[in-house]
Formats: sequence, C-alpha cells, structure tokens
Amino acid sequence: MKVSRRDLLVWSAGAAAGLIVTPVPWKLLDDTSIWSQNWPWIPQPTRGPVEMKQSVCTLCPQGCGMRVRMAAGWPVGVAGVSSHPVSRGALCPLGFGAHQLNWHPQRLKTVRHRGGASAWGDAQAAFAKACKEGPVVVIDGYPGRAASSMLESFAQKHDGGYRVVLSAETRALTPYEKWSGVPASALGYDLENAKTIVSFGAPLLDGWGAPGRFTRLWAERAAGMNDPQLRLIQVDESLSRTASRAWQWVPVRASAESALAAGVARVLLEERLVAWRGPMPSLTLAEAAERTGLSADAIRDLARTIVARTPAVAIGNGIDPEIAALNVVLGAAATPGGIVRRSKRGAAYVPADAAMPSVRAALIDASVPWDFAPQTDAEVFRFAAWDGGSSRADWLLPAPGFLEELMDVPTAPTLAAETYAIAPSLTKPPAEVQSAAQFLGGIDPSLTPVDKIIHSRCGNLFHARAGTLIGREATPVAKIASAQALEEQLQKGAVWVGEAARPGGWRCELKEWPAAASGPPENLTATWSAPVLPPLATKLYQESSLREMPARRNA
Amino acid sequence: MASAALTDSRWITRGEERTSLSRFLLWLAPWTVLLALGAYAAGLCLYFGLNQTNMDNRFAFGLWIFLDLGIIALGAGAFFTGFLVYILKRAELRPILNTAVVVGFICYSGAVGILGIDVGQPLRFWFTFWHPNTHSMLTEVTFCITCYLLVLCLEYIPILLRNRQLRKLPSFLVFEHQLHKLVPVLAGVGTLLSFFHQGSLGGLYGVLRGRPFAFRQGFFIWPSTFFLFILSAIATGPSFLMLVTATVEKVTGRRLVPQEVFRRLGFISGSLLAIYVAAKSIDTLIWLNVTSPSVGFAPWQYYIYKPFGTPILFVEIVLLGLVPAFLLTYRKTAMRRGWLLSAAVLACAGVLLNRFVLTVQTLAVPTLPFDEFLQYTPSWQEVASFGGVIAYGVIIYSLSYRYLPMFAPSKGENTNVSGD
Amino acid sequence: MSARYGMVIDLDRCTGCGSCMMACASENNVPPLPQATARTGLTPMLVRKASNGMEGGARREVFIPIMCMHCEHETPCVKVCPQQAVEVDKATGIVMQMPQRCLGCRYCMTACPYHARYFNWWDPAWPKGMEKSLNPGVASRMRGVVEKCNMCHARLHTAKEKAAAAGKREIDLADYVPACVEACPTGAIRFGNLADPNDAASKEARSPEAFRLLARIGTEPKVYYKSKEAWVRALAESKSGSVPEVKRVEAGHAEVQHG
Amino acid sequence: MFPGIDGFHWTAGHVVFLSLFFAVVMTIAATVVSAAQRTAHAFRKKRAIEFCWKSDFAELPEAERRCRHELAGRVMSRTCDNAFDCRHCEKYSQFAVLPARGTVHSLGLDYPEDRFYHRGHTWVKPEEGGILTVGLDALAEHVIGCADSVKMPEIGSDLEINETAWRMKKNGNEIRVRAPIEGKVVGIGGPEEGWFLKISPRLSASDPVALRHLLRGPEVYGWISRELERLQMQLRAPDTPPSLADGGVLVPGLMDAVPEANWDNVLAETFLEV
Repeated sequence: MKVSRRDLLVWSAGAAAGLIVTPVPWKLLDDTSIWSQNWPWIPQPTRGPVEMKQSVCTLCPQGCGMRVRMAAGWPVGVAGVSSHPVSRGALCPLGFGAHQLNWHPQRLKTVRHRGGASAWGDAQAAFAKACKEGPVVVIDGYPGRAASSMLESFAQKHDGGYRVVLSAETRALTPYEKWSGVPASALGYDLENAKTIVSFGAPLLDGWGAPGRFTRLWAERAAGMNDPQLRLIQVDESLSRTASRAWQWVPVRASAESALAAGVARVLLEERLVAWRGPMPSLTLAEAAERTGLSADAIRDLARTIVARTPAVAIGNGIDPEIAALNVVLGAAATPGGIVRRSKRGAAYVPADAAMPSVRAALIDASVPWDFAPQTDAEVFRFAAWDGGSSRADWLLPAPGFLEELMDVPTAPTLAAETYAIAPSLTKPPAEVQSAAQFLGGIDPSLTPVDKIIHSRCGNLFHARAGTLIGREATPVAKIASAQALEEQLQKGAVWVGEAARPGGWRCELKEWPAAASGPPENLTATWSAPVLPPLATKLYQESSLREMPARRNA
Repeated sequence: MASAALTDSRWITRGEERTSLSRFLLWLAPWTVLLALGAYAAGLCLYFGLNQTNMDNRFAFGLWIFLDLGIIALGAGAFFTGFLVYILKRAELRPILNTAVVVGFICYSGAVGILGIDVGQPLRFWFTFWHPNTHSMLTEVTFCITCYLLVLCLEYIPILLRNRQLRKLPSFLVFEHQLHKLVPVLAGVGTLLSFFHQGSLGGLYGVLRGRPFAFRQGFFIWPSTFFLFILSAIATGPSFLMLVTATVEKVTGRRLVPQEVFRRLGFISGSLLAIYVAAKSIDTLIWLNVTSPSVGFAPWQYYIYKPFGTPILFVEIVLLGLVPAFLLTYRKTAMRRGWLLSAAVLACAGVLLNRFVLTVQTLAVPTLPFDEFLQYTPSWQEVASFGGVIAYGVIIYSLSYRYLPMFAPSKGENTNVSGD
Repeated sequence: MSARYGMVIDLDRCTGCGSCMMACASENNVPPLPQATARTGLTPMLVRKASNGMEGGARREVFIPIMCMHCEHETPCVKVCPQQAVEVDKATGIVMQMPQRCLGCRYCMTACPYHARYFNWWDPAWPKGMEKSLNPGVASRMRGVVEKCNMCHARLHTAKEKAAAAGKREIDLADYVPACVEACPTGAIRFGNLADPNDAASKEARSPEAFRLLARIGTEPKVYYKSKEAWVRALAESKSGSVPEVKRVEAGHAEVQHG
Repeated sequence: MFPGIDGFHWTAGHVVFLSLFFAVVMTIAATVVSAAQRTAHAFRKKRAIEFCWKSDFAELPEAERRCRHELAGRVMSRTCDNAFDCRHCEKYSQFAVLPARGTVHSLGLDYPEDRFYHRGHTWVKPEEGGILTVGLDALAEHVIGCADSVKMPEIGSDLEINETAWRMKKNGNEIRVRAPIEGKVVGIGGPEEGWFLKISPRLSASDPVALRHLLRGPEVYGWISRELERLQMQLRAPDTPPSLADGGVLVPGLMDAVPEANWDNVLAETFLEV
C-alpha cells in the first residue's frame, strides 16, 4: 500500500502519545539519577577477575598471615587468616590499609643522590668504590630472612660489619644474654601458659608483638572477666589503651617502672613469697614507694597479687635489666608460662645503635625503621620503598613495596616456637626498583640470590623432618612427600611451626642485682616500621579522636 | 530640561511623588553590591560544593535553614492578610495588601533560592516530586512551598501589570483585570497551602524522635510544633508587614497607610501572639515534664550549655512573646506609634529566636551520653548568601515601591467594573 | 522467614585498635581526603571513647564502635527522607541508603541520634593510581550525597549469589561477614540474624549484659552492646540518667578491681 | 511515582497526598487558564477597550470623575459611577430634567454650541448624511499648539469609544487622544484644515441616545472652567498663590510657553490618561 506523509505524521504522533503511557520514558527519567551519580571525574573501581591470594604481611617482623583480594591483578583488600598459628586471623589496623601503600604519593620510584635525581649506575659505582676504599657496614632491620643472610655474607666478604636494628620486643630480652649466654633472638614469651602477666608499660594490647597473638589470648581468657584465668596487670603512668582494658591498672610516676620492679622483687624476697634465693635489690621498699608514687602497701599488694596465681611473667618495654631480674626472681626464666628458649640456633647480633667510627659507607636495608639514624659520618646508602621525609642519607634507593618481592618470613620476636613462612611477590614492582639484596647481588654476583636461599631453607626444613606445616589443615613435616611439596605449600601461604620449646632449655645466673636501666624506657607505639602510613590510616587519624597522629610519621 | 535629563517619570504611577532617579540608583547601589557578593558566594557553593560552608556531619543544617524558617515565618503576613481581606472580607486592610503580596513573594522566592544552594545535589531537585515520601514533613514543605510561590507570582502579576506603562497594552490590562477578579480563589488556595507548610516546617523538627530536644507529641500525624508554627507565623506576619511599611514610610518620609491600619494589624498580631504564648507555654510544660523524660532525657541537661541556658526560654516566651502581645493589644500603648512598632520588633525577634532555637540549638545539644556540645560558626560564603537574600528583598521591594501602585487605592473599591 | 541482621559488640573486648574502621573504609572505598576533619570525614564505622567521668586511678575508659544502628521501628532517617533514598530492607532489616537517589538535603543526618550518617562534602579523590586498589564490589559515591553503614551490602550480595549458584534460598551466614566483624582482632563484634532465636548473636543480644544506646527513644536499634561493667551499661541512657548511676557503680567497680 | 521505577511503592499516604497536591495544582492552573480565556473572549467580543477604559477610569483622580449634572449645577455633587457612559446610565433621565444652575460666562475660548464635547477634550459635530466630525477642542489646541508629529488612524479602521483615536507628539511627550464615539473612520483632515476625523457612527446620529454621553450647553462651561482651574493650579510657579479661575486668557501654544511645567502630568490629566 502507499504511505502518504500524512499517515506517517499520524502514526508517529500516535506512537509518541502511546510511549507516554508506557513506563519507558519515566524509567529513563528516573535513570538520570544514576547518570548524575557517575560523573567522569569520579574515580570508579576497575572491574576484573577477583581472586584470593594467601601471603604474609612483611611490613614488620611480626609476620601476620594475610589474605589478599586481587582484582585485575591488583590487591584490592586484605584480611587476616584465621588458620594462621601466630596472628590467628588478626592484623594490626595499619595492615588493613597496606594494599594501598604502593600508591602512596611518597612512594620512591627513582634513585636520589643528596636530594637530586640520579641513577642506579651511579649508586652502584659509588658503593663499589666505597667497598674498595674502606670497610662498609650493612644494617638490617629484619634479621633471619634469606635477604638478611645475603646482606650478612656480603658484609663478611668485604670485611665490613653486619649490624641489626632489633625490635623493641627483642631488645627487652637482651639482659638475659649476659646471665645465660643464650642470644635474645632465641628467646620468647610462653604467654599461652602464663596465668599472670605484669606489663611494665608494654602496650600488650596495642601493637606489642604479633597483634593477633596476645589480643586473641586476652580476649579468650581475660576480657571483661572479674576473675580471669589470665590476669593482666598493667603498670602505666597514664590510662593507656592496654591499661584501660587490663584486669588491674597500677598508675605509677613516669619512668618509675624499674623502681617498681625492684620494689616488688624486694617484697617477694623479704616475705619469701617465691622459692628463688639470690641477691636483694639495693632499693628499699620506702624508696620504691617514693619513686613510684605508690604506697608501700600498694606495692606489697601488687607483689602478692602477682604471685597469687602462677606462672607469672613480667614484660618490660625495651631494655630494662631490673624487670628481667624480677622475672628471674619470679622463676619465670626458663619455665613454661614464662620466658623460654625457642631454638637451639639463634645468633647474637651486633646492635646497630652503637657508634660506628672509621666506616667508609653504610648500607641500610629497607626493613630498618625509617627514623633510625646510624651514629656515623660514613656515606649512607638508604633503601626504602617510601620517602618518610627529612632523611640525612646520601643515597635514597627505591626498594620494592608491599607484596612486590619474594620474601621469606623467619620466626617473629616474642614467639615461644619457631616459625617459617614465605611471602610470594603478588604484584610486579615499578621499573627502577631494587631491593638491597638485589643491589648487592649486582655488585657481587657470587652471592647466592634470595630465591635460591629460600629453596635451600625449605630443603633443610624438609630434611629436618621436625615441626608441622599449617595451611588449611595442619600436616606434620614428616608426612610431607617432598621438599618441593613443602615449598609449594609455603608459597601458597602455609606456615611451618617448630616443636614447642622444652621446659628448661637454658639457665639464668643472677650474680648480683643489676643496675637500674639507663635513661627512660623507649616508647614503643606500634610495630609499624614502614616510613609512611597507609593513606586510610592517616585519614582515620584525622577523622577520629581514636588515636593521636604519631608525630614521627609524616604520612 | 527635565525631559532632557535621564528620567523615569513616565514609569512612575501618576500622582505619586518619587525621588529623582539618580538618588534612587544611589540607594540601590550598595544593595546591588551585596546581592552580587551573595550571588558570587552562592556560585562558589554550587560549583565547589558545600565544603565551602562551615556545616559538617554533626551540624548538617546551619545558618541557611534558620534563614529559611525565619523569612518564611515573617512572610506569613502575605497569605494571612489575603485571607483576612478576601475570605474574612476585612476591607480596612486593603491598603496593606499589595505590600503583603510583595513581601511574601520576596520571602518565599528568597527561601526557595537558598534551599537551592543548601542541597548537595541541586540537579536532583525534582527527585522529591518523583519519589515523594509522603511520611516526610520535608516532602510536604517542598510541595507546598513550590505551589505557594506559584500562587504568589500570580498574585504579584496584577500589581506588576498595573504599572503605568505596562497598562497601556490593552491585553495586559485586560488580563490583569480578569486575573484580579480571580485573586480570591488564589488567596483561598494560598491560605490552605500556607497553613500546611508553615505547620510542616514546625513538624520538620517536631518529628525528630532522635532529637528529644525538638521531639514533640502531637495530634494525629502532626507534632505540636506543627500548630505552634502556624500560630506564631500568622501572629508575627502582620507585625512584620507593619514594620516593613513603617520602614518604607521612614525612608521615603511619607505616610502611606492610615494609622488605623497599623493599629488593626497590631491588634490582630497581638491577640494571636497571646494565644500563641499560651499554647507555647503549655506545650513547653508538657515537653519538659512528659515527652522528654519518657525518652530518657532530663530537661535540665538541655540547658547546662552556655549560651543556651534557661534564660533563652524566658526570653523566647516572656520577653519576646508575652510583652509584645500585651503592648500590641493594650489600648494605651497601641495608640502610640512608637510603642506599637517596638512591640512589632519584639514579636518578630521572638519568632526568629524560636526558629533559631529549634534549628541550631537542636543540633548543638548532645544526644549520646559521650557526645560533647557543638559549636558552629558560618563561613563567609554562608553569611554572604544570607546577605544576598536580604539585598534581593530590598531591591525587589524598592523597585516595586517606585514603579508599581503599591499603596494607591486599588480599583474595585471606588467603582464596580461590570464584568462580561 | 525474613532475616534481621544485627550485631552485638562486646565492649569489654574492644581495645580501640581501630582495625574495624580501617577494614570498613577499605571495603567501602572511602576516599582518604587530606582536607577532611573529625567533623567532615567519612567514617561509616567510628570507634569512640567514653569514660566514667572519674580522674586518677578511679578513671575507667571504654571504646564504643559506632555505626548505623539499623533501627527497626520508626527508623528516623527513613521517616524523614523526602524522596525514599533510605529504606529498611524487608528481607534483611538492613537500613539501605541509596546515594544515587539522595538529594543531599541532610535532613536524615539531623534526624539520626547516633550521628552515624555522613555527607560527601568533597568529590571523592585518591592519590594517583590508587583507584586500582579500590574494591570492585562497591561503587564510589559522589559529592553532595549522604552515606552510611550498609552492613557491607556488597558482601551480602556475593553471599546471595553463592547461595543461588548452589540452588539454596537462604544464604549461609558464614559467607556473609561484614568487614568490621571480620577485622576485629578480639572478636568483640558478633554478627548474626537476630530473628533466629538459636543464633549466637541473638542469644547474646538477649543476655542481661546486653544493652542498646538510647534505647528509650524507641527506635529498636539492631546493634547491641554488652559489658559486664554496670557503668558501661549505664551509657545506654542519656547523660541525665547515667551521671548519678556511674557514681554508685564506680564504688562497686573499685572493689571488683582489687577483689 | 510511576510503574517501573525501582524502590517506589504506593501507600494510602501517597494517594491522599498526591491527589491533594494535584487538586491544588489544577486549581492554580485553572485560575490562570480561565483568566487568559476571559481575556481572549473580551478581545473577540470587542470589549477589551471597554475594560481598559473602565479600569483607567477607576484609576482617575476623584476630581476628574465628576458627573455631568454636577458640572451643570443640577446636583450639588456626584461622582460618575458609569465611566462617563450616560447612554446606559439609568440615573441620566432623572437628573437631566432638573434645571441647570451653572453660570454661563466667557471662557476666552471658543466652544461652539453646535458641537458635543467629550471629556478627553474632543468635539463631535454631526454633518449631513449621518457622518460625524471629530476634532480637538479649543483648550487642547491652546495647550498643544502645533504638534511635532501626528499619527492618524487608517481610513476604514474601526474605532471603539474611548479608544486612542490618534496620537500626537510634542516636545517628547506623547499624547493619546481618546475617541469620543465608536464607528468607522471615513475621512481624515490634515494639518492645514486642523486635524480631524470623519466617522460614520455605529448607531446613527439621529438615534436620541447616540450622542447622549457627550457634554453640551451649560455642562461645557462648568467642565471647562474646572479644567482651566486645574490647568492653572498645575502650571503656576511653585511660589505664587493660585490665581482665581477667572478665565484668564490662555496663550496659544502653552507647552512652548511654559516648558518647565510637569507636562507629563498635565497632558495625562487633560486627556484622561492614567
């Protein structure tokens, strides 16, 4: 049939009229709301296949198990691993934002020499030159890794020194080295079996050790109970996070912890509340009371409360011989529920904070806390993934960031048993980035690279046939088919745990009561050692009154 | 000579004495500057978003909401006068009618303008009409205010078309004539709308169950504030009209309306205010002794924070309520212009304070036991846009006064035009 | 039978570490804006601090995680929203905020007694490249709209898909765990279906130690708190109720300590 | 609000609320529409001019709205309530029979008895063949003198009573001369013989009421003397006291003679403008 223009007009008009009564136009109008939501300048997440990877957090030496959500090849979220023997599903608050660290505006991406831009070539040349000219010191903040052994062997080859910046938890154990000859790195706290824990200012619930370990323990055995199986007594000058949750808070004057420890020890010895016999603290009860600002009775009560339920252990914050001595008095050294020797091995490290005269150059690994400054006038090569600001290093060398390099994770400080895990590299680092180990490998090709070392370590674990491998389920190493299988399991996020420490693997000889700690105890806020905070953490510091923004972190 | 110089005398209603154009422009200049500043500030808020203001998550409403509630309350004179003249046939109030319409128009358009900036997504203003939630007082307010602004425009048109030049166009004049005959209908609709949204504005806070400081029980779906707002608005509206007219008389140095009209307005305002004060006092007592304790809030805790101590209650109810009510109704004082006007000032201040307390103090007073009392100081952008609205009002009114027969006897009284 | 998801937060276990806040922010793609402050920031989960008002040795403090309480009855925000941008999901009891329908009038924020609603004062922005680290399950909001805790609705969605794939009608609660619950290192937050009498959370919610903030306002919040300490439970009431109470409790508490 | 939109559900509240809302909107719309319709209707029925005139008339000052019978001295005081339309004024006859008391004295202006006068200062003169001539009266002539420009209507165009018959310009003032009677324009007089219109009236001039609304005889004197009085009041120098309206002779071309006066007002009142 023939269609006139008039027909067309009529039809289209009719169609238009009909359209009105259908939901279509209204629905479209409604959708404008969704369009007005998605302006081009509003960033939207990148879609992509989502997969779960298991790994270990390598931002500090505590080695918490970490489940990483990956989308389109990028980490988009982290969570704890409930099956992890140490962290037991927990992470520190900062860890939850770690996946965004690699995008931090202060990420180091280029070599910098005295503030100016430079190149790896120059850095390598400069360091090689330094090695020829004189002794070089290599400083490590995370001993025991495959990378660490690379650093160490390089230092030995080039008759330089290998120094270590120990975590505050480990430092608290150093006094026992003198009395027992066992290196602090081989000691740990058997918190799981303790019944009373006296913390002298140690932030047990606020970043002490692996976050999951003690908090979970406390939550199960102490939280909110009037008469808990685990009594947490917090000695603190102010109502700290830990003090406010503790079973009992003992408010003392600032830096009077060791005085209180001595006072308590004196009461224990005088009233024969403990079996141990030995030197008596020189400090009298009256003096202790005067120094701590507590009444003598309060100190007596405290002493009695501590021994009311044993095993009891005292935990100090940083190096404090008198608190260590108190543990000896309490018999907490070398007994279950106290301080135990977790491994036969364990090196005594040379601490890095001692002065380093007549050193040509110092190479600082990225694991060393940002604000650590070596006591030397040597040429400093500082590796770091982020620029924490105000660095006095001559060379700033960009290191791989979070989850960007293959690492192995040795036993964390304070643990009562040995552990071993592997953190595979999940995302590829930006170009222009090198770890200290790779750097040294570049200078001295004869060094065994990290992956080889890890491989051989897995081999050793397998052949030792000791301990259990804890992945989704626990399997004794003895039952594992091959070193290959073991390594694969570890690569997938499983953790090897050694045998529990046998009671009395070591002895402490306390000849005379130690001198009081020199200077105030170091204040350990968090185990976080990266130069910057995750942007979200910074945000929460700003947007809530929950925590004070740490002064030293200019994130 | 006069014809040579720049003059707008042809636009001024014949027989009305108006100051020279240059002086008029001089008068407008500062206001125009203020208006421009306000427009700039508003622009900033629209472009960069509400981070330009000092409002925040806890003080989610600020100066602007106070402004809205305030001027809408004062603008109530418009619908109420219309109601009195057209529905209750109180012809003696006619001289004030045009002013009432213009003032109402200014207040409402100003309020709507500010609301436009105050929302985070102005582009979505139509959502409210699209997905209306009929349980929300704000929906009611939005609907009513938009309609009523429409009504006010329609009431404003006849006045506008009676301008000396515009009326020369026959079609305008006839349309004006026809529309004017229908104004009573509009007045009726306007009254209905206004009663509702004045009330809903009160309900806005009265329904806030989560803010025991503002929460009130009430009748059916309406909390008591719903009715109190209507009362206070119609009580102070006439007072505000009186003030506006008196101010214009002062500025122009001419008598525009007979003193009798003032006294009449004063009396209406005063007697309504008296009723309001009574109702308000009863409501306050019920709130302090029943409503608030029932949700676990002891009344005293609202008033432990300076500067919002109990004196504010006294000032609101007695000083700015009872006192003006008396002054406006008592013959001896009502006869004296000075007393009358100062009473009107008190009455208007009273309604403003009431709106302030309900908007600002409600947000400042803590609800959670570990909340702290909040401070908030508006940013210059907020203050500037506030000033802009004031300037807008002054300018619109000045123009209307100069070019429109605001106080000239309107037709209909002195002759009956036989319609078609 | 429709579920009523809710939480019971054991305040005795909360150490105020802030993991829940971090996990929440990262799960919901909350932008880290340098210009945001304590009063303009976006913290759908916010840990706050309360004390018993004492000083010195008698002082006690407690950390209180505050998020949307998902009020069940006369939900203040739902009632006031002029355009149905908030509604209580009938099937889950979750109070859902729809940013794409929000006008940004902020009336709901004034209506919420818990201050659990937040306004996007700025356009969301991340350091260069960081958008790659955003959670693909959650869209980022735009400037000028209100948002709040949706109980990690994206996770509920995933759980539903999983159930549907397995041909089940009800989801397995183990698959639906909000970020804050998952993150808490002391397991202080217990999440569950309050409508199910056998659910652990609903059991705890009915324990004598459980309480709800501002319960007397009558909005039936679905977030419960619990504590063994009476002065903490007294926080359920507004100041007026609790101030004298705390004094009394404090005396009792003192002996609890040394006993 | 409409089907297919997620998250929206109808409730009783919606029904009540929305119907109320739309009722209101409809009322408002209806008001506007009906006002517009009535306007259109008025134009169609050719009553627009009448409306305009009536509303203008309503705005005129009291003094300009005096009844012709007062001007003639038949009644003491009366305000016209019929917009000068004596043809439909039921009061007209009952007053017209009364004797006029107005004193007839020389005005110094020429107002011939054979013409009828409109308040807009025009005269109407019946010619043979029922044609009417319309021109400006003496006072208007004197005031304006020689106009700068004149715009006469087209021949054949229809004029309504009180509609603007023609426009004149003088010293920048526009003058609208109102038509004294309705009808068709059949002829136009140019400047040389004085501006005038020839009109064939709608109702024939022989009809008794055809010209009843125009002034004649004593009314004219009463009216003009008042007009002169007003003129003098308006033109006097601010300081001098008002001289008596003794019919002081008007100088021709008053507008040129007294340029400083507020001619805008004077002309408006003279030609019944608002």
